[in-house]
Amino acid sequence: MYSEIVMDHFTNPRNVGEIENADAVGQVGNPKCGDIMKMYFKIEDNVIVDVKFKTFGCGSAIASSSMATEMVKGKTVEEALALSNYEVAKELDGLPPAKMHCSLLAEQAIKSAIFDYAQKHNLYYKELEGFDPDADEDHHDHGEEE
Amino acid sequence: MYSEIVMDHFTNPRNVGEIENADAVGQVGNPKCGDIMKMYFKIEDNVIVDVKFKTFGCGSAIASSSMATEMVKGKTVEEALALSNYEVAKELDGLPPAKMHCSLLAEQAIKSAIFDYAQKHNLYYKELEGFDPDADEDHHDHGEEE
Amino acid sequence: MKVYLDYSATTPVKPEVLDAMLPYLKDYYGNPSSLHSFGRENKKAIDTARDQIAKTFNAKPEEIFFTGGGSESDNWAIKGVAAALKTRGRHIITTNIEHHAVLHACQYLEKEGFEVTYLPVDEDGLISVEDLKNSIRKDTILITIMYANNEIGTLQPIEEIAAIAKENKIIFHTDAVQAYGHIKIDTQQLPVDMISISAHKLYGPKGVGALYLRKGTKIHNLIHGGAQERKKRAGTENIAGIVGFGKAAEMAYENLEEHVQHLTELRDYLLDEILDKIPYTKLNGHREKRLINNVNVSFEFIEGESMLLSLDMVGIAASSGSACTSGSLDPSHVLLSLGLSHEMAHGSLRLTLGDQNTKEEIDYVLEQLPPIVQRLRDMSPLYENIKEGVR
Amino acid sequence: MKVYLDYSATTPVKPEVLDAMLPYLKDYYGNPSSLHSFGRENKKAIDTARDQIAKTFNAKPEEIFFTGGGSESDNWAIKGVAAALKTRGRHIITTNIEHHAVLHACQYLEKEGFEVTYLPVDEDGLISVEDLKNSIRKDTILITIMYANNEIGTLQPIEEIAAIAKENKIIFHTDAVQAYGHIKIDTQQLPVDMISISAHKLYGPKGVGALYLRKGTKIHNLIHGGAQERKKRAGTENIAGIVGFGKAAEMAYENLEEHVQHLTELRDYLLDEILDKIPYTKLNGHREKRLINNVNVSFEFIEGESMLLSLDMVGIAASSGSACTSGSLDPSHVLLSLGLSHEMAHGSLRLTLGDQNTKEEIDYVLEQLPPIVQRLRDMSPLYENIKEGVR
Ligand SMILES: Cc1ncc(COP(=O)(O)O)c(C=O)c1O
Ligand SMILES: Cc1ncc(COP(=O)(O)O)c(C=O)c1O
Repeated sequence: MYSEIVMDHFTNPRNVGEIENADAVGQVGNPKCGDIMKMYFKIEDNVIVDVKFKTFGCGSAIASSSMATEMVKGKTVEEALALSNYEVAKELDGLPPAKMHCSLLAEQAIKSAIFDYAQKHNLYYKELEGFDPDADEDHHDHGEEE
Repeated sequence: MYSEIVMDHFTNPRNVGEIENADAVGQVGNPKCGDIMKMYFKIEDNVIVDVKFKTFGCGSAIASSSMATEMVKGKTVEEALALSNYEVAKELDGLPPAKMHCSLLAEQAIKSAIFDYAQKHNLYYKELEGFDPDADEDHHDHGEEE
Repeated sequence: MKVYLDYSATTPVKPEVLDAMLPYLKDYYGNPSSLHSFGRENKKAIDTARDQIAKTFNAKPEEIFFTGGGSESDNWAIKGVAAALKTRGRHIITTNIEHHAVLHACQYLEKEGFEVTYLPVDEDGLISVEDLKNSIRKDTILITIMYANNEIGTLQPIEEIAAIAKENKIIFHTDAVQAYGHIKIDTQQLPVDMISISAHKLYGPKGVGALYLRKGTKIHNLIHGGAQERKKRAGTENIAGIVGFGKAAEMAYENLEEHVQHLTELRDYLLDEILDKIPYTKLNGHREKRLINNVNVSFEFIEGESMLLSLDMVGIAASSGSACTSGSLDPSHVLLSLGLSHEMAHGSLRLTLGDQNTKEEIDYVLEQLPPIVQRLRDMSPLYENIKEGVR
Repeated sequence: MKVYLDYSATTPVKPEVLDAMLPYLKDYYGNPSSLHSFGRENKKAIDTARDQIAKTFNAKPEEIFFTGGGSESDNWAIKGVAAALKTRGRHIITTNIEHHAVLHACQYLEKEGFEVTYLPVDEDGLISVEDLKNSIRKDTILITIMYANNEIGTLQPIEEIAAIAKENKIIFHTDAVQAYGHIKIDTQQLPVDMISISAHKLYGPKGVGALYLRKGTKIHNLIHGGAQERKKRAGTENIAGIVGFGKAAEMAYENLEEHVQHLTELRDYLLDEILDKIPYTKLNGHREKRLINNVNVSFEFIEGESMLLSLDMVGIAASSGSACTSGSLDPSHVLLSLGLSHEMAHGSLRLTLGDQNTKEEIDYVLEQLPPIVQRLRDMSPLYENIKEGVR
């Protein structure tokens, strides 16, 4: 069902944990849907120098968090904002159709953390226009499978 | 499906044929239902001294004709009239429910022949009261099998 | 000698097919819906079988849905479309000579308020395309016409029928249970919306079938429940059966040409010899437009069951349309629809061939059959006059 | 080590069952409806299997009808009675926690103009008999309530339910797919009219089921066609499957006591140890009124699929009611019906045992499971506060 890369990131997730006094914290998802992602960023000179996550969710949610955190580490805030869920899924060597929403959740967790950062520092990012970290949108895109 | 006795009478039917100048000839059934039985009796001193049959029909129809002719041979006309299809079926070691009508046909072929005999000789038999050799009754009693 | 000539009733499972099935009756027992390793293998096996069957139809795998057999496929197709489209119309067109799975499903719908036109057939078992056109109404929602008849082997003008259905935007279903494995059906060429097939007619296991369902065809489920078969047919999958079906389908279409040539030759030989050797015998069904493996003849003056019993005693397995073989009151509705008398319908014999049959076997049949027919005729009151030259 | 603990999803075919089946996949291939020797053997084999199953129910063989699985049996029972009695009434009573085969069939009927009452269950998964009584109306035609739940193993008060149905002259169907093989159901004692069962849940093959249908029960066919199954369920019989089902049923009821004792012991051990060893864990379903082989627990703060993946990696096969395992949007409707939060429903784990399981296997699970739960909790944002003593 899952690619080897997904299984690797699920089994040995990178960047699990919390960052004390993080510069940015974002959380998306809700227990109703079965997944919650929380991300912590340490940001120095507009660069994400450290990142950690905690995830309640299925294998692909954990793998997506792990991969996404790897992908934004060392990036500028703008670069991180530009990361799309498709890139995350691609790096994971694909996700089953019913699990694509997990990669979207990762994308949104990043945005949510940066939103927090922007609010704290009164910054404006075009990419965050209209972004509502508390939106409980139906991000599920479950396929018809099974 | 069929008993050994049925198969024996089907494979080696007794009394197949015709009797020239028979004293009694009876025919019942019709091609619509898939079986026709014709019986020929030679009757001497009220005793059926010879009997032959021709049958168009299934295995149990042929076996029933064969068995019934065996059973009436040497009997008086009255005795022959008293023969019921259940006795024929019993002698055959039973018939499948859907095939019981074949034994009934044999009973009726006998009655039909004796009816012919009675008419020719102006005889009266209580057992033939109400008997109509041309009645096309639905003698089928097919079970739900199969 | 044992000669099986009832391949249209059912076929033996080919050894290769059984070999493909066995692992799924032994080691791979997980539920395909399960996440763990025991289940995953089985999911893949079902996908493979779906691909194998889709390929024979030149169709997409998502258009193949596994069922519990040909009858279920027919019932699903007919009742499912009727239920889905009943607000649009309640008229269905079929023929007089469908298999009971279609016929009885249609008759059931009649009781439930649908109207069904049963197209008649000519003496060869062919419907008239004109009749079909004339029977189409504004409220016609479904045309269901079999590809090949199971008793007489007649092949309907499917291309023309499909074209008419398409032109009139009516869903077209064909029961191809008998045609499948003998004829290439290309769903990219033929505008058919639904096709019923069954594994046990082409050397696969009994109790598994499929419905080809063209993408976008409106249909209700027959069996609701779990999310199997993309939510269209619930129930834990008969994995071994499905795997066997896939393998059998693949094999059938790999060797199609050879199979067609072999059977056509044997069939023609058997048929011509019977007609030549046994007087008062009539071919049932069309001489050319017929299944490559079907011989169906009526012998005057005798009844089918007694023929079958006699053949069985010499090891030959066949079938007949006589009422006496089915426990029903009337002989085969198909034979009667051809205009045959009851007597002739009762005297029918169906010999259907398969890959395992040999010329030697056919010769054996040709040796055994004439005396059997003669013996029964000699016992028949209907034959008396003939012998005497009266008719 | 490989430990299969998903016996409620499906079971392996017992070697004796496969041995019984094989001849019907090889040598005895005739159609049971055929007259000749190739078919006759098979007819007998089906009769034998029917007898075997009838015996387990203390029923008459004529009351057993073979189907293509548990889902088909459920659909047939529910839709068949609904269709047959729709002029008498259009109200059906069921529960909130039925298998989807029942639930979706009922929901379908709602769209077709029937009214369905879904009885709620308490936190243990039991319906209230009072509720049932109160929901009965003049136009109630069918009560369909499962014997044992497939997820949480809760056993309903079937005797009381059946008595109420009988008193009110309402047809009573029970989905006993999970109960069959674990519990003796005596149709002479229990006034139930229809019982659905499925072979693959008791060491038989997949794709074959049966419906017990009490003599005289009014029902329409789901699958029309040929005269098989006394004209109630058309289609060439899945002979090998039916033979396997008969054998599996016979074996299950031969060794019932031993089976019950073995599994109850293992289950209690597994359940008690899990609750003892892993904090923030809750049993789902009734502690006593439950299937002998069912353990279902929810672990707070973690999600089921990730648990299953982790267990799978150490060779343990289990299942979960998390939405993430089913591709649906919500976690198990059964768990939600118990009043569980979405979070707890997502955190459920079902371990279902079978005859092949050993104490050693259970010990292995008890060794592997706690660290897996802990690892996932350590990754969970919901667990953070707990560690800090905040809630
Ligand atoms: C309670 C219950 N009912 C019905 C079914 C459906 O049975 P099948 O998968 O054989 O169609 C199952 C199992 O899947 C079940 O557990
Ligand atoms: C033309 C046709 N349709 C449908 C069926 C039914 O298929 P099954 O027996 O697999 O249900 C058959 C064979 O029995 C058939 O010959």
